[in-house]
Amino acid sequence: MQRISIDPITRLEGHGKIDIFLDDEGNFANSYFQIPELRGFERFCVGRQVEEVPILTNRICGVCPEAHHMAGAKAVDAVYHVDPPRTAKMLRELLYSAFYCTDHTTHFYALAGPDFIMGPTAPVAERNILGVIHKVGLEIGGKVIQMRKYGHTVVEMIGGRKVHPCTSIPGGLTKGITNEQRDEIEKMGRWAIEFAQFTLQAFNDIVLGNKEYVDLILGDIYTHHTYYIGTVDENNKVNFYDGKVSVVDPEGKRLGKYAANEYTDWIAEHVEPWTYLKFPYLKKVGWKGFVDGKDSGVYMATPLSRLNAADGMATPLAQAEYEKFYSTLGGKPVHQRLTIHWARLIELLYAAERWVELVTDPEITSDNYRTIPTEIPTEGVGIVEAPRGTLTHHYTTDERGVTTKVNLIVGTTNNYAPIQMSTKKAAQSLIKKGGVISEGLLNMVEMAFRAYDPCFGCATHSLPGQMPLEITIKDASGNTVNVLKQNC
Amino acid sequence: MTEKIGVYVCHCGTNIAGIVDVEGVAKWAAEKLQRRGVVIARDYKFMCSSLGQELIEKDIKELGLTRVVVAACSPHLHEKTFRNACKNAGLNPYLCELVSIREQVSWVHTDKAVATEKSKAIVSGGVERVIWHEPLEPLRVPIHPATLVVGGGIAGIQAALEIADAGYHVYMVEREPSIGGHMAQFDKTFPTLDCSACILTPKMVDVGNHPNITLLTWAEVTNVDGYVGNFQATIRQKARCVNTELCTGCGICWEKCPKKVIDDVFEAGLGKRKAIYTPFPQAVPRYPVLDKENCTYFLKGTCKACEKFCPTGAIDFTQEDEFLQIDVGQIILATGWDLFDVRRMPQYGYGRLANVFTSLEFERLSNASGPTGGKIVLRDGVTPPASVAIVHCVGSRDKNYNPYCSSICCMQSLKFAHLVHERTGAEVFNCYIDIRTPSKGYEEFYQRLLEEGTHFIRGKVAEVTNAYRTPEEEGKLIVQVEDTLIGKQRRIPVDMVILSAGLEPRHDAKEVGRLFGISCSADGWYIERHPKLDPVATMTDGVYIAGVVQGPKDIPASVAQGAAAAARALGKIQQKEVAMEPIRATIKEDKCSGCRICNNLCPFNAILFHEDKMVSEVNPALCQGCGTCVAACPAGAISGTGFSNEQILAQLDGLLLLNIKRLEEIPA
Amino acid sequence: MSTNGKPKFAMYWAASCGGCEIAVLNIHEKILDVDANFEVAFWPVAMDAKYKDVEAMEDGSILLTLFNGAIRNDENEHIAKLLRRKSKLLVAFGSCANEGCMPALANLSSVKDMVDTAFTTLTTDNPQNIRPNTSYTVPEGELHIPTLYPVVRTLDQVVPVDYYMPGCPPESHQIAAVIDLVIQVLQGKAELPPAGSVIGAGGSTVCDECPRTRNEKKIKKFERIQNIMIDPELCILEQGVLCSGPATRSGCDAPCPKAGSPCIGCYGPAEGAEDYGSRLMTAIASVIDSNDPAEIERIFEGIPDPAGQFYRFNLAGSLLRFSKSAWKE
Amino acid sequence: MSEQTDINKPFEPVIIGFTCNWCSYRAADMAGTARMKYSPNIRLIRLMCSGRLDPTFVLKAFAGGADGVMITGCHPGDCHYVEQNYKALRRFIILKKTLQQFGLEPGRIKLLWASAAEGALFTDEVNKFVEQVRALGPLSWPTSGGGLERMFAVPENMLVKEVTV
Repeated sequence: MQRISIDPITRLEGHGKIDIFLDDEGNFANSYFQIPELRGFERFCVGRQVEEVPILTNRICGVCPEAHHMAGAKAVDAVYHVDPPRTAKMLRELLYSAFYCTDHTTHFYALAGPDFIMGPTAPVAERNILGVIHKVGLEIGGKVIQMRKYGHTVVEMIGGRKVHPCTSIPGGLTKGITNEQRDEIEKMGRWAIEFAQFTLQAFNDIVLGNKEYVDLILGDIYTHHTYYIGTVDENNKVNFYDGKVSVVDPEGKRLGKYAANEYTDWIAEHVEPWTYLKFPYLKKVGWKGFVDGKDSGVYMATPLSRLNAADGMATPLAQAEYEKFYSTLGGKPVHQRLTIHWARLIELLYAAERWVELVTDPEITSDNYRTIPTEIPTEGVGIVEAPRGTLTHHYTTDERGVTTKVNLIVGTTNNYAPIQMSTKKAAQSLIKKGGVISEGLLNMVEMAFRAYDPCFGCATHSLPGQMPLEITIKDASGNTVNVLKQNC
Repeated sequence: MTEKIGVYVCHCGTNIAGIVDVEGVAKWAAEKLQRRGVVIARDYKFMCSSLGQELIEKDIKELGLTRVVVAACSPHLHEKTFRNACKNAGLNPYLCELVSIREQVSWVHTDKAVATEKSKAIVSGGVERVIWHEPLEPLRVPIHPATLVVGGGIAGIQAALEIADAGYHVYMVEREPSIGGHMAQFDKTFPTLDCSACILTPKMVDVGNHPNITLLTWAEVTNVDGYVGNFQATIRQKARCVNTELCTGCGICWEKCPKKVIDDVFEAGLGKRKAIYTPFPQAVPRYPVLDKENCTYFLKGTCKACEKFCPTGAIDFTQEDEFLQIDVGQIILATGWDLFDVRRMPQYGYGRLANVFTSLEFERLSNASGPTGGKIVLRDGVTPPASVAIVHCVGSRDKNYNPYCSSICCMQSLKFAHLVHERTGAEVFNCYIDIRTPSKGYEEFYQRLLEEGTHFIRGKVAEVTNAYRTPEEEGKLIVQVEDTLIGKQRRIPVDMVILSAGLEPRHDAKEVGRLFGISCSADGWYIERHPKLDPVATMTDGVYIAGVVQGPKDIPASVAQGAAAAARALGKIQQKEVAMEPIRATIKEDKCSGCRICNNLCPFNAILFHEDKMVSEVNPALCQGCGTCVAACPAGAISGTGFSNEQILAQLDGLLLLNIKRLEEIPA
Repeated sequence: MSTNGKPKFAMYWAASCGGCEIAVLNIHEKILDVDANFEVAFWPVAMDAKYKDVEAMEDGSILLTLFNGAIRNDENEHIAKLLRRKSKLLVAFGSCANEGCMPALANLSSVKDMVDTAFTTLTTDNPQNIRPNTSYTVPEGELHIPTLYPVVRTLDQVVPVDYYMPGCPPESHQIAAVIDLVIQVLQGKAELPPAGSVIGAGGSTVCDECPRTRNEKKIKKFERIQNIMIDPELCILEQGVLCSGPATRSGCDAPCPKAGSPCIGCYGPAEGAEDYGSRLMTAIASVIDSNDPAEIERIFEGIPDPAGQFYRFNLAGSLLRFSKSAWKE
Repeated sequence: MSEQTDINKPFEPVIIGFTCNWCSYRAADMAGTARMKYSPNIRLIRLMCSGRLDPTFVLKAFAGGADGVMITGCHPGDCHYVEQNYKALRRFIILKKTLQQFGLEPGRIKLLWASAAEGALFTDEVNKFVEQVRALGPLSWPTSGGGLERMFAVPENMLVKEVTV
């Protein structure tokens, strides 16, 4: 066996690191998923003018800046105790729905897609979006590109820029949209619905139609019985932009719903000395360690969680898919992590439908997109559903509106504990005494956490997008037996 | 590094070499700055000497220097010298940089080692800066041939006549109704004792009649714009209420005017004038002014006596102040002086003790055309004094008042002593600190006074009082003084005391200076460009100073300066145009975004905005090169010749020796 | 992709947000030109490829590397040096690599301060006041996480850079233009700009591309954008809202001012400007409409956070680069 | 930047002084002509006007190792260019505020109005400022050399080594 030894391990700092320890017999002892980076947004957003923070926090993650911009916008609304006009809220949600379509598309085709479309064992050089395009053909590749293009066009029309939008300010937006833009956005929205349906069909054919994949998905390796959270509207239907956060237990029973300004009663973050990232958990249940079950406060916040935490989808086509999803997988809640990919596509369809719903509202082109705040700024929380999980921004300011405290609980962070558990479980069930530790293991483990679509740009407020991964396996005496690397 | 730089360190005799190891600095530059382009570094006794300059010229020719750095005195002294040296050798003069290691090092520091280190840093700064210099041509602007002379005293008169006689136009502006200034108040002038009026009046008349002189009395300059060669001055002609076209100066109006006013200006408060008046018979111009503050008509609405009796109907009560705009190329300031206010020294009793007089009062008292017709008498106007004390240095050479010597008081006091002696035969006591008689014929005059039997008491008068202690002191003024020659306190009873008060800058000198863009020294006198070599020019091109404004001096010196200032002005007029430092801002059109940040930063309105192209532009003729817009331009689209960012940042590098540090990092 | 003789292309993110990657994907169908003309040798966001593959390459064998992200840690620095060695043309891509971008605002405080803040937030359940340990012993053995570098650096503060492409992120039309250029160069139809130049950007500042009408500037009071309705026709700065447009390099087409919000300066300093923040600062200060010290102070109270406002994107690339607390502690 | 590295020597601050051509530079000249003495720690740069002062110069000075920066110009109202020194004043105020966020003590930067006649004032103020900065101690901003490398030094055992296969 070729032994790669790179000392010290800081050589790979900035990567997701999984250290797997074996006992004297060479059996799996324990594994640790470490986040070795921290950028300190909570610190350097302090002292800034609060209306800037939604623009600063954009830069936490360029994959989902819209999510940070929206959470930030809602937080500064709250800081100034101002309720934006209906048009402003609709425009923001419209932007957000369009963003969801691009983001979910990007993830399915560019990040997770390769595993399914190309197959986990396909050659490295082909396991990428270009590979996908080559495989599925330019025509479909063209559609994928088209979807991303439409999404970003809407983001630019309402948000001012394709990446890192800049138009949301306390009390609403700096601009509205014209009738011409409205028509264009509607046209694109209708196309998006078709695209979402097409993608669901593709998932059906490629994944559900492939027994190997289905077994993989339904296998125990990728299953955890945790709590789930997700934002729902007043009818308990999934909503990305606004509403209350619904919390359901492993049996699917709703523990309750909390509004943004109540988040501290529900969520706390556990600290481990061996990683820069904290582990959020449900305060009401408590921290019991990296274990699942009803007594452990560990929860998950992903597309799957949102479906589990809601009573359905607010749009007809998505609702139908929602029902199909649960009937196929044997009722709520669904615990198999890999089904997150499917859930994501149902959300894609919902986002597209919502897009059209909003853009066809007569008030969408109204000039009433700003309310000028009159109250002294104090403190505010903004919550939206980022594609990768519930996103919470909490700002406190002095009377000049200069931030004195910033707290961020970011999409992926919610899932840190589940990811640690998933990877551990995967490793545990795959490493047997004396068994050869193969590259295959690596992919299986990696798929375990890639299902969460972890955005460590968000998580560490440091590293973007897909997380390069290194697994180091050490024997009882601490010697490195093997180092497996993905994207390093 | 393509430049070939020569570094020249000046000893300035021992002025620099005494504190700075000049050889060391030169060696250091040659070695450490070699890789910055220094090909030769010399030190020399006097770089500014012709030999020193030849040294530079030779190197430029033989070594092909492309840049020159001279470490010597202040650029304000010799920048031109060394630029010329470069020019003579065919190098563009602006490729030379003069850094000061005299004013900024050897003269202000004492520790030789530290001074030498600092000199090295300064040289290093100069070298880095000069690399970024660019060849420039001076800007040439035409000189307007007319000159503005402010102040109609003897200095101003002299200057005006010199220029007018040379055939160029002069505007003379005088605040008072007549020109003549202080000299017109005197009877005699020291040391020759010739009659002040006799020598002054003809000159005044010349001014009044001169075809090349526009005389504006009862007028003040209120605003000055522009720059050398092209000043625009605004002048307020105060309402005279007399139509000068019609007035013949016959004098009937002031004979008939019923209102008497104490004349604090010309008669120094000793005499009276009318509400409509000329300050003195020989006044130029001869027509009077009507003093609205005191005129009965203006106060009560009736009278108009002057109007009734005026044979030519020249009186015009409706006259208003007028503002005139004039264009001139150059300006001469000769605004003179105020007398030290002796009331500030109550121990001398002026104002409280009737027979204590100021020097100006005595001038009028002794003046044949004065209030007493030249009779020297006590305040009662009849009694001649039997004994007179003259106190020197009143308000001068005294750190409580004015630290400087007013330079004329000794001689004027001697003059007073002589006049008293001559006209009253009274016993005269001159109380002095030192007798200063520096100029031609002055010492002789002093000797003459000694022979006349004047008592000279060396001592600063402590007090003048009427509190008598002995019968013979009763009714007298007692002068309390220590006679330092015999080491005795003395009490001298006299009938009259003359306070020889010092000269002070005009009360409004600072504001006036600001108006013309020149500054005052701590004493309040205007600062000349150089105390020895350029005594009549100022830091502002095209503005000159003459007479006492520059510092206390007597009539001959004032006249000399008036003439000197005129000569300087004439010199420029003859050149027809003036070369100006080509330090100007320019805007790169392609970099200018038209943000318009710079648009309202220029006090000379040199920046214009082109709406069509949406870019700003600098008009070089109006730009004065302050560089404020350069520093303001967010796009870095404005650059300043002579003081570019590159030049300043490079000099900073050099001063902090970062250039050396960097060199140490990269091997040769 | 086939690995025929096509020139190699690489893109890497150091400490960045991934927005640059998204911006590149946002050239949409143009991405296919990249595929047609280049062999994508290394691009973590889009494909699996390992450092060891890069290390195995010959020096200078990658034609074009777009490097985004600032240098935050040892790994960033290592990869920067690695890619410098392997690449013919190394492009500092995006604000982070060029001037530090917002992550560099961290340079205003110390790492300790950052960690302390993160581990004492409202929701942090940390009774023993734990901080991450660079090496920590768990029952099974020892775990390591890296110490963090005290401050963020720009790419050219670590390795020589051939070209600079500013923007947060660079606008897609500019990316497309640059890719076109490189392809044309490959086909011998165009010349590369002189080394060290800024590409994919304009030579003036954002005002040049801003359609709003402008007048002579006089500022008596600074406004917060949420407190006024911005006149859509008039210069935002003239309305009292601090706009970075005058000092910020053009090339973006002024999307933010066009969308009614001020330029925040992501395209960095204008050509030749030594220090972005001071250029903006001096411009704004120059048009303050007062000569009275007390009043000037009062007007500047409208800018409670000058360092944050003037150096929002440029701190790491500025002359001072970091605050004293960042390196003294 | 304390240029002498010998730690036994007392700290000698390096001060950069910006002067305007018409007033403060001539004040310095006058101090010289009058043989007034002041501390040699200050090194002057001549600008035409304090209005020429670009904050960049000040930052460059600090980044380049200066321990203090003194900006001088004509008295308000006395500016040779009418009122450009007011622009310097405006820039100074915001610059000082900004520098404080960078952790620079306000005492390291000073604005002085000095007329051509005020050689004595110039002398006193320079001396005062030098002492003030001396009391604050060396600034030695890392970018002025030396310090920077140390900031990123990784312990030997942590140093990156190449992959060995």
